[in-house]
Amino acid sequence: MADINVKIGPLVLKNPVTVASGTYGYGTEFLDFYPPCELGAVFLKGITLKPRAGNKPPRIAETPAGMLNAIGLQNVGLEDFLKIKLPALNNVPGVFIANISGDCVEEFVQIAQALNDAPNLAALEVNVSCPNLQQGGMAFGVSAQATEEITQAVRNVSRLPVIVKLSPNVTNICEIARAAEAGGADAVSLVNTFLGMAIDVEKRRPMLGNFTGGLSGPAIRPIAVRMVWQTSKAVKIPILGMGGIRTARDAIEFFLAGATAISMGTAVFQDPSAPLKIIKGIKKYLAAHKHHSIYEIIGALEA
Amino acid sequence: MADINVKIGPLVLKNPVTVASGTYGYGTEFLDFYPPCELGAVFLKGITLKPRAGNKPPRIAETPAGMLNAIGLQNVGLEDFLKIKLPALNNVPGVFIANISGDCVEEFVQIAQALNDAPNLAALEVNVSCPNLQQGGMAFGVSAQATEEITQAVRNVSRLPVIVKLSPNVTNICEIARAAEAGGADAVSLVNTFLGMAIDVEKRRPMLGNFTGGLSGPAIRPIAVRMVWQTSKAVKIPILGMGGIRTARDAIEFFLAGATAISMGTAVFQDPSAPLKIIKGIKKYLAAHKHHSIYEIIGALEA
Amino acid sequence: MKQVLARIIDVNFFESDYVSLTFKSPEIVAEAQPGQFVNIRVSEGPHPILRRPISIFDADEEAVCILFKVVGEGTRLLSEVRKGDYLDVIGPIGHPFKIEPAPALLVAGGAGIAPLHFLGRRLRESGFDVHLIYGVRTRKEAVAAIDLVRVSTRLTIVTEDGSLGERGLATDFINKKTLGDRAVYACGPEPMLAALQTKLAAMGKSAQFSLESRMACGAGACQGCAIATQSGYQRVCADGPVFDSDKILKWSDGA
Amino acid sequence: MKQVLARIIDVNFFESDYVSLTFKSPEIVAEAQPGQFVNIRVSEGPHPILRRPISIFDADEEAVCILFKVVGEGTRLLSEVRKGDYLDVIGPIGHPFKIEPAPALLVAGGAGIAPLHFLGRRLRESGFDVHLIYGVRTRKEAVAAIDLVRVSTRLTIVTEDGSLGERGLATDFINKKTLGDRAVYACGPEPMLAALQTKLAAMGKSAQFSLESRMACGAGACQGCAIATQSGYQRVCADGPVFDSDKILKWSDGA
Ligand SMILES: Cc1cc2nc3c(=O)[nH]c(=O)nc-3n(C[C@H](O)[C@H](O)[C@H](O)COP(=O)(O)OP(=O)(O)OC[C@H]3O[C@@H](n4cnc5c(N)ncnc54)[C@H](O)[C@@H]3O)c2cc1C
Ligand SMILES: Cc1cc2nc3c(=O)[nH]c(=O)nc-3n(C[C@H](O)[C@H](O)[C@H](O)COP(=O)(O)OP(=O)(O)OC[C@H]3O[C@@H](n4cnc5c(N)ncnc54)[C@H](O)[C@@H]3O)c2cc1C
Ligand SMILES: Cc1cc2nc3c(=O)[nH]c(=O)nc-3n(C[C@H](O)[C@H](O)[C@H](O)COP(=O)(O)O)c2cc1C
Ligand SMILES: Cc1cc2nc3c(=O)[nH]c(=O)nc-3n(C[C@H](O)[C@H](O)[C@H](O)COP(=O)(O)O)c2cc1C
Ligand code: FES
Ligand code: FES
Repeated sequence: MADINVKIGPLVLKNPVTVASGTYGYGTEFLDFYPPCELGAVFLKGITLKPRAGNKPPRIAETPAGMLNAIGLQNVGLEDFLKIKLPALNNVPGVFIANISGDCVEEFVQIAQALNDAPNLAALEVNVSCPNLQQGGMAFGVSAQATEEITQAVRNVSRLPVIVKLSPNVTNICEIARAAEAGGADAVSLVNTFLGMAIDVEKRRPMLGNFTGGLSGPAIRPIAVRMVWQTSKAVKIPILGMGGIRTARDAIEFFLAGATAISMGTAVFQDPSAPLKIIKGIKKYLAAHKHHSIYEIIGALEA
Repeated sequence: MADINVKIGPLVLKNPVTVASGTYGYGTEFLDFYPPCELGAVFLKGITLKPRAGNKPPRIAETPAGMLNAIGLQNVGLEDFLKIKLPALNNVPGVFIANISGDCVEEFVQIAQALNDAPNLAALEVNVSCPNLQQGGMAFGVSAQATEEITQAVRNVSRLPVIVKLSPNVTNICEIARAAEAGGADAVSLVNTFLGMAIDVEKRRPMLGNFTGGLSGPAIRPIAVRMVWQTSKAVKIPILGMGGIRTARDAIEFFLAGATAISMGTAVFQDPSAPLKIIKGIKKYLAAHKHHSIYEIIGALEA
Repeated sequence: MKQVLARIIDVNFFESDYVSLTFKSPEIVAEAQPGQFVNIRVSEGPHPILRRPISIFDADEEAVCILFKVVGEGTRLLSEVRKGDYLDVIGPIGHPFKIEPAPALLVAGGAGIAPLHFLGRRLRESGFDVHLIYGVRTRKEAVAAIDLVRVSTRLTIVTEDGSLGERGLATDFINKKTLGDRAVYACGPEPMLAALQTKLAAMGKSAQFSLESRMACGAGACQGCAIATQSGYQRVCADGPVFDSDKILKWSDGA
Repeated sequence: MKQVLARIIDVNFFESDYVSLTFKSPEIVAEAQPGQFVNIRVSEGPHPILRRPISIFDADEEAVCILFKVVGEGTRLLSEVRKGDYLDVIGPIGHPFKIEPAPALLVAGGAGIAPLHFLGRRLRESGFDVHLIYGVRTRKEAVAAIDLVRVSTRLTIVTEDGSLGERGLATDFINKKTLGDRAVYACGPEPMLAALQTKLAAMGKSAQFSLESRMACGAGACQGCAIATQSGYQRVCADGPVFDSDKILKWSDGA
């Protein structure tokens, strides 16, 4: 049986299949289906310093082979995350990774510091797709400079491996990935959602209370694969690839394009057991191709 | 019956439903189905100064609710376009618009000049998504400055209405649209395709001979609608909206978001008669809502 | 909550695009309570990517029955399922109706009949008096009417055009007399629930409403199905779908 | 080329995932020639967005018959069509085989039998001698074998495992003797055609190949289906699907 454990910086995952932040709650919501320790890792719901109420509903709209969401980072805030959500994982074996957002660099730093002593956390994922309130609300992640600045600030204070999650709403993904690498990121994850919009033509109102939202799901996969491939040529740190992965074949596309691990979000809504099926499918593929390790297919796209 | 003719700068279209460049050939390929004069306009296959052989096959890959293409601008070149393709439209009633590409500003200018006296052309569409060979191969359309420069240069020499076709592979679509407006464009059209990639996991090669290609079809619609909506807030010139339009409902999304006319590409492959069905559907919608003119729904999204 | 591959044992088509499906799932039946729903995968492929939430219309021995109206692509795909096919179902999901030890008034609008049918049966089995007011557009839409006499003590059918039973809206028949000291349970389109909420509030009463909302995870994980309540945004899938009517703050239609 | 809504009048399932569909379309029959294909819409919705090109297996009186192998999502959807359903078909498309006034050698691999079946019938009707070599994996895949005696004067079935007829590859049976002065027509997987091309070239011969390629418009408009030929990139849909074997430059597999 081929070896499928992978290294994301200093972090070792028993398999390369993880679930994406915001789609798997605080790690306990899917316990009825299977224990999270069967997954490579669980990226927990994105948190902020203070609790957030989130956006006005409706927050979801379905689109061709995809969906829009505008949750607006509704979350319990750092304090309850530490007091309630993380301790709830005490008896849940698994690798859990926090996903953090903020309005300014200082907030990211505060959260990262507070999580240094938190139980049950294996790494930090830094979500730079949120708006930078000190720069007119443009997302941090569309600026290489802001991305490097945040990465460095978090890296300086955190004892955990730092994964920077990139926004795909940019002209040049490589430039941003390089900024994260320069800032000291242990890995980058991509893609976050694409900014999109759907309109209810009868009501003449946006389908989402927030007007625009993030597009995810199979629809975006070709763009995500391209970005992962470009990024893999641009940086040396490992890449966590995601965007529309639904089957083992899809996952393998990302490995060949250069991802060391993959993450699933929207497809888990369609089938909560999809990640387990993908783990099996990857093993089968490696066996069929007589590989001893998943590393033999990472970045193995023929040029 | 509501009035559905629209104005794209100085150009009047009898209805707002057009077919997109590159998907309808040189205007004669779909004659078996219906006369092109039933459409608002036909955007002809993109041409360049010299004939182009196009990219290495395979050039097509299907993706969830969409497709990738890497045709590589295969075309007959300006000379045969003037000598063969345009005269072939002599007895074909309809509104035809040329779509032009170039490696440098000078090429755009030369083509635009040569088309001044061409028969059967109602307007020029300037495709700025092609690589700028004098700037390291980055697409003109990702730079506001290059977009303005090309627009101005073409505007200066052309006697035809000039529509600038924007690339969606940018951080800030409004900035580029404003550059086109500043350069004197009569209208902007958007979106062109999103750069994407698909991998054949058995062969471990990209599905496309060119590695990457342009993603089109319903999958991209939510991103396209968002960009049209943002652009409509940023510029005063009319917008030709496209990206995944398949049904009258989809078309109406774009009108509400601020498009004055729409274009269909990929969905015409699924159903060559879809544009006619959409014209009917728009009329029905306007009648049901007791509108006298399509202009009553353009940009009518409630805020 | 379980994910099961359930065999379809019965399919019925009714007028006004209603369809009922019965599938075998002892696992779901074992836990099912009125007001809960199941979340059904409607496509093998990448589109549509989201499941469709449908209330439990009935659960008996080993089988679960659902009743739904075809309104879009997802429900159309679901209506193409045939006897013998297997359906990927997650359920039961959500907080059920709290059964009040009192005579009951059930107010259903259109497809909203589904959870109230199951509730009515359970209430009757526990010996409570059940008055069911069932509002539909026309006679044709009253698809479940025949069955309803079994799950209610008194049945008032209301059609907008008077083609069956009373003419008007279900809420027209809510008054001091019909209310009495009954516990009120309702499910239906938002305008109906909004009107009912206002009417009950004016009478100093509250009810249990089963709500709908577009869902992504259907498991409490994504916060996508949120509605505004007095205690902030709440998830219809995990905190609901049953809510106290006086806790609901805003309807998505702005009503 | 016409777009028609054609009623399915017959559906047959064979081993190895082959399916044949027969639909009524006098419009298409009127124009259909061997080597041409139809382009079929496989989904009402947004996915899959592209039609599927399938050769004409037979055309007779008012009906067109196709034979295809289920290999992916599109052909799977197509295999779910039932008698009485309507299919959105565009056709006939492309340049047909040029019928040479000579005895014929037909070389078919797998699903490549489809256009050669139609060609064989027309050749036989015109009184030409037809030797058909039909290569498949195993006996099970030789789905069209029974019909083939009607469309050929001589039939050689070749299976990779020898489970039916000869053992080997279809191309193993191409030699001076089988060739003679026959006009050669072929359709099959790329490796077969590449091998045949080389073999024929060595013998100073050429053939008519019916090629496949991924298509978008299927109407000559998009240049998506291009293959490399001696006269540059040519469109399989509009310049082909039939090409002279000595004009084809490169196979997409690099063969
Ligand atoms: C807890 C719960 C329980 C439920 N129980 C039941 C039940 O028992 N029975 C039942 O019948 N239903 C029930 N529903 C409702 C059911 O889930 C929906 O009817 C179903 O999900 C609709 O899916 P669809 O794909 O058919 O329609 P969708 O395609 O999702 O669309 C629904 C309608 O909106 C329109 N629409 C979609 N997109 C747009 C757009 N961009 N602009 C304008 N219009 C648009 C469609 O045309 C269609 O008419 C329940 C819902 C919930 C949340
Ligand atoms: C002119 C012409 C005539 C034809 N005539 C016939 C005929 O008569 N009979 C017939 O059977 N066929 C015929 N074909 C072939 C037929 O068109 C194809 O088999 C069909 O289009 C396949 O569609 P699909 O959706 O089923 O498979 P697809 O989903 O398109 O995929 C085909 C195969 O590729 C795999 N695949 C898809 N994407 C990827 C990826 N990213 N990585 C790895 N693998 C992938 C799939 O799993 C599948 O096995 C013809 C083709 C042409 C061009
Ligand atoms: C409902 C929803 C909520 C999300 N919330 C977050 C979040 O809090 N933080 C974050 O970094 N990404 C968030 N994402 C993005 C996903 O983690 C993932 O990057 C994206 O959905 C693409 O993957 P997919 O196509 O597999 O869903 C969210 C996505 C969805 C669908
Ligand atoms: C096969 C193909 C070829 C195209 N060629 C061109 C082109 O030559 N010039 C151009 O400006 N856009 C070209 N496009 C982009 C389309 O005009 C259109 O902007 C895009 O496909 C989005 O619309 P759709 O989703 O309706 O297809 C092409 C698209 C496709 C699918
Ligand atoms: S649908 Fe995800 S929380 Fe309710
Ligand atoms: S498929 Fe478009 S030219 Fe052949």
